[in-house]
Amino acid sequence: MSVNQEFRPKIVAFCCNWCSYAGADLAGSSRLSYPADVKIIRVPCSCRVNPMFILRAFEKGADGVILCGCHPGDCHYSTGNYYARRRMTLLFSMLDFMGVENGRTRVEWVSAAEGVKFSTVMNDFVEKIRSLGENVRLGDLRCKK
Amino acid sequence: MHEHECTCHPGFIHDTLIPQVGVITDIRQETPDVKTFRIEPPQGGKFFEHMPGQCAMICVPGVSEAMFSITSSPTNKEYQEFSIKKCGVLTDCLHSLEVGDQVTVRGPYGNHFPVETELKKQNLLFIAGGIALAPLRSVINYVLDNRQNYGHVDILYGARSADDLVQLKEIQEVWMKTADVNVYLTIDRPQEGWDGNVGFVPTYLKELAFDTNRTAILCGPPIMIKFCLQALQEMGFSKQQVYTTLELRMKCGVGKCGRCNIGSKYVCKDGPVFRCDQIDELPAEY
Amino acid sequence: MKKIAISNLPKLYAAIAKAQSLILPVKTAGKTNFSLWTEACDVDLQTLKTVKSAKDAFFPQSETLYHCHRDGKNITITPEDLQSESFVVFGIKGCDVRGIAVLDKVFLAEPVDSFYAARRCHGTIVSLACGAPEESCFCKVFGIDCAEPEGDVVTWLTEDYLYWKPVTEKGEKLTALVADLLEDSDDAAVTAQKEAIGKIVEKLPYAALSLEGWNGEALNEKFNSPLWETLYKPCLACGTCTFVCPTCQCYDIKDYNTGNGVQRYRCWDSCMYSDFTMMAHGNNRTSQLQRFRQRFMHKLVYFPANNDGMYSCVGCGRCVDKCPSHLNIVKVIKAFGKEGK
Amino acid sequence: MQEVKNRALALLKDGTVKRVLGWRIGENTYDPEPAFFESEEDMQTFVYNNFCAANLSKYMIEASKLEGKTLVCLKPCDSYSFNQLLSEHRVDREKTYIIGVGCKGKLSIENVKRAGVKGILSVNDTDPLQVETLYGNTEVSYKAAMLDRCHVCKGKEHVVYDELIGESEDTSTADRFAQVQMIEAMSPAEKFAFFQKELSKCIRCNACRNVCPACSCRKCVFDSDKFDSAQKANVDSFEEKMFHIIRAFHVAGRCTDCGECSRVCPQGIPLHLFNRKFIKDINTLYGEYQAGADAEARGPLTSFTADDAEPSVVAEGGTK
Amino acid sequence: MQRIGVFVCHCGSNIAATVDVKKVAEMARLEPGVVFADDYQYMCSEAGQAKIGAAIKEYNLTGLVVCSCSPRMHEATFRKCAERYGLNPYMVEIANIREHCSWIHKDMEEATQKAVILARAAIAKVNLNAPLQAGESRVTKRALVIGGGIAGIQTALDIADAGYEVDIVEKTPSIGGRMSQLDKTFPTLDCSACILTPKMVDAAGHEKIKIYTYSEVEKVSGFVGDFTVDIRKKARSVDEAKCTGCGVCQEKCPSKKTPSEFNRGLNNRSAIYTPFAQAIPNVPVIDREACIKFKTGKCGVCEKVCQAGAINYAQEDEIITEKYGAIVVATGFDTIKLDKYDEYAYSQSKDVITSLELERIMNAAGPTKGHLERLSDGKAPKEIVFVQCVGSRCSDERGKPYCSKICCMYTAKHAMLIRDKYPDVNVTVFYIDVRTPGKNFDEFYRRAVEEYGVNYIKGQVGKVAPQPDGSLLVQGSDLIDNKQIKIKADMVVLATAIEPNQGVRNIATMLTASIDTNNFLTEAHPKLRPVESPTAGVFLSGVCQGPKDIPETVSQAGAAAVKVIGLLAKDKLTTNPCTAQADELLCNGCSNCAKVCPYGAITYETRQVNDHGIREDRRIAVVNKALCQGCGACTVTCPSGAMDLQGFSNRQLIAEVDAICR
Repeated sequence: MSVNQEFRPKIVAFCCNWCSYAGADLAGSSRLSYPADVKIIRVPCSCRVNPMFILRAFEKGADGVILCGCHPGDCHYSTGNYYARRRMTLLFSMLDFMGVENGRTRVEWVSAAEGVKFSTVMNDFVEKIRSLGENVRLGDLRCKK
Repeated sequence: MHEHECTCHPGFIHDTLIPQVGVITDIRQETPDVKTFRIEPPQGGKFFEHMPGQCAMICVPGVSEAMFSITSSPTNKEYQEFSIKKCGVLTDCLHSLEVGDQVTVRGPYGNHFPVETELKKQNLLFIAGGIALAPLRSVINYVLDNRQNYGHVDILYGARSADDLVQLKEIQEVWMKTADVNVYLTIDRPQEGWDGNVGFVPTYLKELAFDTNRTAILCGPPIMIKFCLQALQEMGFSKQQVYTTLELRMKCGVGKCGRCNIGSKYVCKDGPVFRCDQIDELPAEY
Repeated sequence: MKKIAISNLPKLYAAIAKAQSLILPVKTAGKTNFSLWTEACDVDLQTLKTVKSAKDAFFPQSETLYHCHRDGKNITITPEDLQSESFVVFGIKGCDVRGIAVLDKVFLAEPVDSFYAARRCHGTIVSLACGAPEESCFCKVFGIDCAEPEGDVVTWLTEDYLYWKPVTEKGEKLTALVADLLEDSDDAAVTAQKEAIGKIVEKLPYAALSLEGWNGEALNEKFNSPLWETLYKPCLACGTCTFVCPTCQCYDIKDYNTGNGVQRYRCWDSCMYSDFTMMAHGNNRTSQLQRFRQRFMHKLVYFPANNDGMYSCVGCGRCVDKCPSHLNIVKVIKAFGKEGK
Repeated sequence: MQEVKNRALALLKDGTVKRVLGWRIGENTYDPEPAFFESEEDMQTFVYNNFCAANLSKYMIEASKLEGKTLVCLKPCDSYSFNQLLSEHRVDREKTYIIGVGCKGKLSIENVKRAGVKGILSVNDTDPLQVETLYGNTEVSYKAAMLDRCHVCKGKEHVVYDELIGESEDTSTADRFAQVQMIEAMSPAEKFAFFQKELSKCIRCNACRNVCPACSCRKCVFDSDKFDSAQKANVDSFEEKMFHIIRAFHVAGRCTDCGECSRVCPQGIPLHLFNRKFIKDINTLYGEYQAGADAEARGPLTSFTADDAEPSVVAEGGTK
Repeated sequence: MQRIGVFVCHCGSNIAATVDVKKVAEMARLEPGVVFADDYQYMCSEAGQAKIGAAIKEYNLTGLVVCSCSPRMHEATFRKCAERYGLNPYMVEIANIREHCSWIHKDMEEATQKAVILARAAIAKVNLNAPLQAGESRVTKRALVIGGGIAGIQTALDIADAGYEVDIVEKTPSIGGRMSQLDKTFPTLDCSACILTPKMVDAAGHEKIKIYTYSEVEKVSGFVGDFTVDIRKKARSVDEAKCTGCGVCQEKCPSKKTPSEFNRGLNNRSAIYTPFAQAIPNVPVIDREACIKFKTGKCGVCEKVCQAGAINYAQEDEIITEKYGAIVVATGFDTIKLDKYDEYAYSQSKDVITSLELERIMNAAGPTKGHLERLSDGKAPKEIVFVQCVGSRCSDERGKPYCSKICCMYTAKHAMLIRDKYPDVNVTVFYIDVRTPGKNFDEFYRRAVEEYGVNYIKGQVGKVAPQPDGSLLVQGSDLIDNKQIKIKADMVVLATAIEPNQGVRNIATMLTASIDTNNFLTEAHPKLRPVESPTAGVFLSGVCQGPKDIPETVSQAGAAAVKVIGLLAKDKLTTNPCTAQADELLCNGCSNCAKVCPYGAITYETRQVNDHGIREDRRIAVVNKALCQGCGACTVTCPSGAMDLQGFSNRQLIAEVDAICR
């Protein structure tokens, strides 16, 4: 696989406030690095993430979007991530159906204690997006000028 | 000039859909929710020549765009002004701007009050409510600056409270002091420190009992227009003697996009100024 | 009169496309629409009606007006360039050519729309006579001869040849450009085809549709008719009729934030949409009845009132074919006709 | 079906219903239009034939706001849509009198034309269809003229009705998910090319949305500024994808697969594929679910189980 | 449009070492809405906050963006700061340029660029912020403690002593919990019952404490300060008011074949029973599944012998609905099931027992009256093997990944007690590590080895094979001498891992308290808020939060009580204003949002709306601000976008996306 080293993807990570955002904080305070390409948006719960946000990110030029939430069963709001899981499963399946590379989207469950996991996941995801290259199938060309 | 020129239509260098950049050079707080903005092109001066009653589209890029009457008179050779009431996303944003901020302006759009034709030599009665003084201010100042062309001028202006009277300084310092001009102010409810008339505009209008030897120019919220028109008719005015403006529900400004189309008229092109008998001919969609 | 063998048409397209861009009916995923010619495209002259009319060529469904950049407090406006290259629209039917004439009345009226005007003056219209009119056609009602359409060049398609007749100066220029591919011809085949078409047109179900009573004067009487109350009911408030119509010209002006600035564009809009007249400070037409009425009143009453009796309908019948609820302008006209009797 | 007309007329006359929602006779056999009838005289233009294909359930949203009962003619498949609307409180069962009309497959004039028939002057609605055209007479088989959705018929049972008139027949001849499976089997590049081609035709006329009984929002997100997503035209190829994906997502778990979207698309885009993809996924991952089958049921996107499949597993083709 | 001030914090060198803070401020100044941008050493310091205050005044700011550490750290600080200077606290957004940027990136240019983008996103968001008003809610001055073990009892006593009403809900017929099953406690070897019973009595007699035994929490709704709880008081079939606790019914009961839960099934009890002698309340319960009267209708012995006439077969479950301001979870633990550990022959041999079973055997009130004997044949064992870490510190799915914490110490206790009472018995302990952190713990362990001669072998037991002669062949490895060991034992005691009690997941779900992968309840912060759950108003006491011994449990119980008292001492609470809200003009009234709301916060009402001139009655979703916790599940379910979340609105999140992707 030829990986373009110059390519710096734009990656949006939606993190739930209670688990994954705290996990990212822990990764930070543990100085566990991951590429700067990842930018985190804090949401109260993974279930707050609307498919439209994900498509919007791609529209505006994101190359990958990852959603991180509490582990199933551990949701601060008890059931939010279960709904998020179904929604994202279906959305991602649809994107795949339409020919969008399915590696561009991902859901990961990262608890507040899993700083290491957060960093590993992000490193892995960025690597994946780098190998997929620029998102051309789901962007609005007007934003690429 | 930009290179926006059609090779076979050299005349079409300036599509009115393309705005100019405008710099806010002065902001006056008229009332708690009305500000008057002086907007000029970066090089100064006016964007275009206009006639009283015409409008322009002001846009904060990325926020929204809307039509506003040009409140300054064409006789003002230096700049153009807009009085804008805070009532939505765009106007909220405009109100948060400062001197030096930029917006875009396109226009002028629409027709104008027939100041050089039907209104000439006439006695004029201006009736305005609240922010609706904005379009009339342009006509009034035009008339006052060409005082010899017109007869007696009466101005009846009302607002909810004394604090809501727009352009009060100009009214008191200029209009009231001009010869052969009577200004009648009224507010809806009594208020401390107000020794003028209290009451709604239509009521005061009837009380003032003007004779019909004049042309009325009426501008205000729809409900005020309705009752003032009734009052005028009771006082013996015919609809041909009354001019008003329709609300500025427009998009393109050039009579093409279809939004402000009412019957065979486009408010943005054939209006916003109408004689009341003309309005009667339109289907009831305004 | 010139002609070119059907088998040579690809050469003709290639020759035109070499010099100018060429827009013509192309079949994509089973449907035929006007589209830019490419070597690989599937040109389709057999389908009588493209789904969308040819108006896109001059008044595209969406077009950028200008870009607005912000640098700190400073705003820069960069208008989109006007059309400055010549292009050819090939294969437009008579109704669509008239549709462009209707658009001219709007966009070339003062103040002239320079984006449209620039396209109009750089575009050459090569029209194509209708070989086999269909049941929904009623262009004849509007005085259109589908057997001999207007245009810069008029063409006829027979089994073996495309007959080619330049009509205007622009048409002559285009003809000169492809002169090598054309051969001289007599009118015989064309005359025969016109005659055959004429017979078919007579038999069309809506050939005798009467527009009596539809004019600028009828405004308030038509506007206030109780018939609208029944007529609008099945309307889904979609924009199908509007967007397939060759004459509908309502548009919206919108901003798109590209991240680097704002791109202002305009795009087709439909007066049937519930948000069409919904503005920050009010709404002229709050009910679907009003919106439905607006479309037909505009085409049949308001437009003629402003344009010397010219209707803003050309009888192409696309709305007849495409309305999901089987509503259309013919039913409206007829409903009022019945009432008149 | 004269019986439908007679019965509707009787119910209108005896005051059981205030109006009838059915079809008004068109210019021809094939273009009847959905219509409300309030009087006996009005009912003279009532028609019910095999071209009466539209799903009338969505009209009941507006009719439910009117005074009095509305009689509505629903086919078996329409009754699912009605039930779904009922579960979402968009229609009022108390104000509805449902005649469940038997259905043996509905006809589409588009399909007659697709069979190569041009210049149709008249057509009947029996098997085979006798077509008189400007260019001669011809025949088209009923099956060929039948709406695409009837080939994957939901069956002959009405899920909600007040009375039934006429026999129904299950007209399904094809596997509902065959097309979806065919696309699933494609490579990403092929899938992308397929949808790019189809969606490039979209003119954003919103017919699919406006006809859809599940798209019953008072104001669609694509018409409002709530998401800064208001669109009118496909300025860029992204927008039609956004529109159709989100539209399908919004109706996921609520779409009864009535097929109206594909029926009305002026550009013949197979829009039902989006909905069926979701239905197929839902069936595979969360258990068989037919929206509208049970007005009390909880939709698949408003419920969950603790051990639902993970998106990563599904992305690899797994289901658990 | 807002007037935004951007404040970039150096955090000493924490941020400034890798992020060019001046550049961030400079770039931020160019963003729409920003009228002021500056950087400072420590923004959270008093001087830093004063700087913010000065800028608010001077530039008439309407919104603030602070580029600093995680909002989880200082969002509250800066919100308070904004409020102090007259700005709505919710007009503040934090760009996390420390944890999410400077600490993880090395390259200055890269980190600065990222910080600029994070700042942009926060600016874009704050541009759309609206002032929010935190509401107030009342506090019901009563607490609920779920679980009547030592943790629950101690918490309840501490709360009640402070003067607040407390209810204890215990699912078994008596309070007391696990501690009541223990014989002696380490490292003091004092009698468990002797120290527990007085506390049980105190609780039972406390005027502020109400105890619901044989009861379970059935439904919880509401929120901090105002929970409504349904408690199912299971039918005891004995009238508590009449029963004198004489015990005759238990003696006479003909059905005596039900394994005793209290004695871990080592012996049987009657159908009508009190779990143990000191049970509180001392009122028996009829086990309807075992009772002959209930099974066949014939019997009624207990009714006949009861002088007090307390037996009531017709008694039914009772639902008690009560309001509470705070809830403490003290549901305790159980030992794991050993069905996946066939190698220890637990299910095959009666002489392979768990440590908790050994506690019962050693206890004078236990099934063997305190005599150490083999349950298979009643013989006294001579050779006992203890196996440590059975299911604890386990890397595979059979057991638990964590250390159960108490096993090392209780095993030392058991070994010592046996060697003390039965010096002829050989005791061998197989261990992985011996963990003895704790006051006097290591000394205790050393006594076991040094004074009592307990044989500790570092190594694991591979197999326990029951022999035909009734003995148990223990095969293990000695890791120090690196050799295989075979011991012919008479009894094997398994230090079985502990896990949270079965019902805790259900309780956590009812309370919307989060739970970790091992079913331990999650604390709000592992270090700083160890006794609070992330769900406001729910507190944690005892092993339900993580393995701990008695003194730790008691301390935590006290700590939880303090938190509860702190809460109940308030009259009003401020509520989170970041709640959902429905736009009445867009709402379809479809009910889908209510279906996904975990708090039942959404209801519907029919009301007249004026939709751009169309007046009609519509069914509209209404969010109860007091119930809504702001998760946002409803916002995504709503197709029209009518439902939106204040503070995290659709437009705000989209603005952030746009800013990041631009």
